[in-house]
Amino acid sequence: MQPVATTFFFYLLSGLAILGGALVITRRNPVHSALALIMTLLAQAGLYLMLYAPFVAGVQIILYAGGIMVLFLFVIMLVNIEKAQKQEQFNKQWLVGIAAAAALGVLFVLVYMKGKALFPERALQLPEQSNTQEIAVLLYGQYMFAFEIASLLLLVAIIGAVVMAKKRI
Amino acid sequence: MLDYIQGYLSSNLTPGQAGNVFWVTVYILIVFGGISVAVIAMNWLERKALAHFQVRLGPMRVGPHGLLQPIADAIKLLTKEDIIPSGADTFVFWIAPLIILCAAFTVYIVVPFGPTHAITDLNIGILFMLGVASLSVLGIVMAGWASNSHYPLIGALRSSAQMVSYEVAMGMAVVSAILMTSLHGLGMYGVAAKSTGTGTLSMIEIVKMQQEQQVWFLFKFFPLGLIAFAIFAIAMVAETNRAPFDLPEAESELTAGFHTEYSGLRWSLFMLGEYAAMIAVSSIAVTLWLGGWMRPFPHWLAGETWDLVFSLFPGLTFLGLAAIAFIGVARMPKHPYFKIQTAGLGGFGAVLGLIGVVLFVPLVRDRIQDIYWFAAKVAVFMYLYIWYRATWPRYRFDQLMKVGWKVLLPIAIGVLILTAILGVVL
Amino acid sequence: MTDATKYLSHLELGEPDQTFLDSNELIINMGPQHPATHGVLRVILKLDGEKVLGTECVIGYLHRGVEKIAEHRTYTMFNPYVDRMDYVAAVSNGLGYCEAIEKLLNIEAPPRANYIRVILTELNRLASHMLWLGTHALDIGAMTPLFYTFRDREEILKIFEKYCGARLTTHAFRIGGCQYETYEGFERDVQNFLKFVPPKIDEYEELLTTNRIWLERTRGVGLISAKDCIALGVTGPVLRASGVKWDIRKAKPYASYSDFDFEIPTGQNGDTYDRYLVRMREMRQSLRIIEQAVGKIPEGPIMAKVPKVLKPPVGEIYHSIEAPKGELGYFVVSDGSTQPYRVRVRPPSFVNLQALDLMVRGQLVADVIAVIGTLDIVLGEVDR
Amino acid sequence: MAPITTLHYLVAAAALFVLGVIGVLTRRNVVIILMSIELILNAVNLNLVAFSRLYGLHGQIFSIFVITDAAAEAAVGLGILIAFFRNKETVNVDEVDLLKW
Repeated sequence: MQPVATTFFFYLLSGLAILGGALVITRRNPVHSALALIMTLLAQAGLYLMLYAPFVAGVQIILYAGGIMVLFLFVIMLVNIEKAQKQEQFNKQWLVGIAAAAALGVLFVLVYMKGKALFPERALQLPEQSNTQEIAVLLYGQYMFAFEIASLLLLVAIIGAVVMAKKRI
Repeated sequence: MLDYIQGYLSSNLTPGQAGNVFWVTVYILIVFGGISVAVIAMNWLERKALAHFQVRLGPMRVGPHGLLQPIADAIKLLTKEDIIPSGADTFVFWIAPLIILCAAFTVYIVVPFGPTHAITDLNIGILFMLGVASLSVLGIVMAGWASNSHYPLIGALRSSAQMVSYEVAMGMAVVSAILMTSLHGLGMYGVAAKSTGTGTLSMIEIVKMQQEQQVWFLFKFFPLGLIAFAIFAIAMVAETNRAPFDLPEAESELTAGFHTEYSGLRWSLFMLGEYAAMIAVSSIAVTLWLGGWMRPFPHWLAGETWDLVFSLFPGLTFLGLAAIAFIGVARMPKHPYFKIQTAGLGGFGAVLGLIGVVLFVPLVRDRIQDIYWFAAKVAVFMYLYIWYRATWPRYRFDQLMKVGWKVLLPIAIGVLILTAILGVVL
Repeated sequence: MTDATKYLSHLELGEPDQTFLDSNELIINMGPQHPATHGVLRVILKLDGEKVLGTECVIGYLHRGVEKIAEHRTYTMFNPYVDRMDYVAAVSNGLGYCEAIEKLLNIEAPPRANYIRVILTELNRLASHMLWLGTHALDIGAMTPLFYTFRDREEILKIFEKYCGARLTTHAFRIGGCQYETYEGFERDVQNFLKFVPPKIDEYEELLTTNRIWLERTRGVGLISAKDCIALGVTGPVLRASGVKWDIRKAKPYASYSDFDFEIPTGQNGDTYDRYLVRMREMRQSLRIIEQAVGKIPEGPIMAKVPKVLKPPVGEIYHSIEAPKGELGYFVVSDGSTQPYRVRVRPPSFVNLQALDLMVRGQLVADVIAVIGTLDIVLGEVDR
Repeated sequence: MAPITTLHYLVAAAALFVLGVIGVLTRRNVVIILMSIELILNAVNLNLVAFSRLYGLHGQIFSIFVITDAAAEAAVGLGILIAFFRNKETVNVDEVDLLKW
């Protein structure tokens, strides 16, 4: 499929993603933050589609937006946010934090400016129609061990979450 | 322009695949409009069918046999006052129904109404459908939370827990169907097909695989496909919050669950989303197990003659509906609005009949019959939804979870493993 | 929520906590406007998630002071008021009141009147149970039985209408007998009804009795032991479902119940399913009673000799009958004047409602609905 | 407009990353800090997928693992948050000043 209006969609989606990110860190109400984060995640799924990575986009939607964010919303509803909303939102070292982050940003910009040559203009012609199949071959071939470890990690996370969140086991 | 149309009509790709912006737009409009009409029709049908199950007549006043009732309802809902409770989080309250609606409608991008009748054919089709459908949980949670009231909150918690749990069993059932796309093996009629090696997630490819293997996945590896389908059929009812799994909006317990505080337009958006989601999951079931757009017995009753016979069905259906309308005209009782009702029903029947006649034109007939068979299969599921609702009491929350986690999930995993083993052995 | 807390004395509610994941207390008002509380009952629920930690019933939304009204009406004038208590079983209420006053006056209704009374009362029991079944099933989520039972209850109401002109608050009986002679074709109507109804009851049972979801929703839900029932004074099908064979029609026969052969269905477990079965069997037993009665209504007067102005001797009387919902008792004190000094009604719904808290503690919200349904309360009778 | 190159994606990812870092460093609310971590992980994912356009599918595989990791992290993080909230009745990180409670 030939992408249509790539430039426009790139700016739209990345703009939405960054706007969402900015909203996430500035909102007083965590539910609004979560909404903004969902917007970011969906916009990113769009970016993945533009990068010929439909499977990652699908995983992003089903796992991130549909799974993790539901978990977040659940927890936000369970903890009392009203009290936290009335309190100070930023910690005392916020100025230092912003300065550090800005320094990091400047570092990125410098790296990208200096190393522009490192990122060639060329792009591989990734087969979009068989993206899932190729990922499957890699995942169950070369990355089999990592895949199994990931399942173990998830199991540990499940048990850990249950142990910590449940009152009486 | 003409080239565009010509170019499309001769194409054997979906508009999205062909990258044809004009046709994509047209298709989006047709599909979304069609789904909206289907939702309205479903609304009327549900009320009528449910009423007849329950020895009532259902809507009879607005239009002949209440045919205009959904429109009257829509007008009522649109003109109603839109109440936002004090203490509600206005923005979230406002956006929640839109999320549900968007999630329910976005799914239709990949629904294959026919080999070329889909908006697009994504490589991750089924994954996309499940993912986007699961986004409606977000809307429900937000609606319940934003209402700032206990009943909606409990409804939202119930519903999100329920949808997340049943998605697991549903996903397992879907995976076993996807596994079948790559496996050869024996169908119900003992027809062996050649192995294709790799499977697929694309909705259109899944149906094509069923065509190639000459079996609906419902009958493949005989009991296994059926069990997986049954699990999906149960989970999809739970997924769409319908009876007997309608706890999130359990009328007698939580008044209306997560949309208790909603009124007017926003409430109607919830309803629109719910019905659209019902049609969406039914079309997943049809695509995965019931051969999608394939007509019944494509191989057993193959050949020119049978093709012709089956391609007459769409037209005959519409003529039949027209006949029913005309019987209604003939039996119209003499009440004050007798004349206008007769004219209305007669006109409706005439339109149906005209559509029926148009559907007999060979060119239209060939293009339309895929969509017809797909819609017919979905309609069966819609009827089942109504039937369930009329027959069964409601589950309790813990029982619902028990069914989801302790019954459906183990069976689904077992079916998945057996399918994989059978696929390798056979 | 704030005004609810003042009722919560016995819920042992400490400082209400704002969170509810951990510190449990979620207080909800179920009712007074709620689809499943059968009227204007308000139940304050203390929940831990979905688990019920305690309930508190707030009643009185339908209080009309029926007992007080009695003190300013003559005995005859008060008769129609009792119909307004349990409005779905008005005939039973009237029967209890009339018999109580008759006892006070030391008169006895003639046998023909008694037979008519039994037939109508049993028809009314059927009507009441049908209404209960429909609404109970609706509460548990089965919509359809409601419409079936209402369709069939209609036939009973038609008989009432033909007999005395009213369908719901019938005021069918008078002190000393019946006001109206049976109409032409009364027996035929009743016999037609007897033929019409058993297949319908089979139909309800087909929909529910072996339905898996129904079984899961009702078995082991709202358990109450016979001991607790007796301690709380719970009567009627609820008591019988717990295994106590107590039915005033057999224990202290009134009207002409001693003439008829019928059984008292009982359950063993005292759960919602047993109560359902008991009521279903009771419906069939009622049909049996009607069948026996309608064939042999004796000839004779329908009214005993009753003075124009009722002036019972000074004294008091307690008379109870088996209403569809349990023991319906009237305690009447006479000071010798034309008006009762005091009338106290022992309404079965009111007493049975006490058991709600015991039955739902530790169960889920959905069970509260099922239990309210299975107690078969009528708020008109609870609040009086 | 200029065609979209890998660099464009990298800049967008960098912006998201910085936003995430700001969130982690300045906010007090644990929930929002966890969300900011998600932002950072997403920025990394975007980079990985963008690079996979240049060097093959391995970046996509890695981003799938990152998403898995994010799921595990969110589950454990929120579990800790709930346990923490139950004991301290607060969701602010700077009030977590005990190693044991």
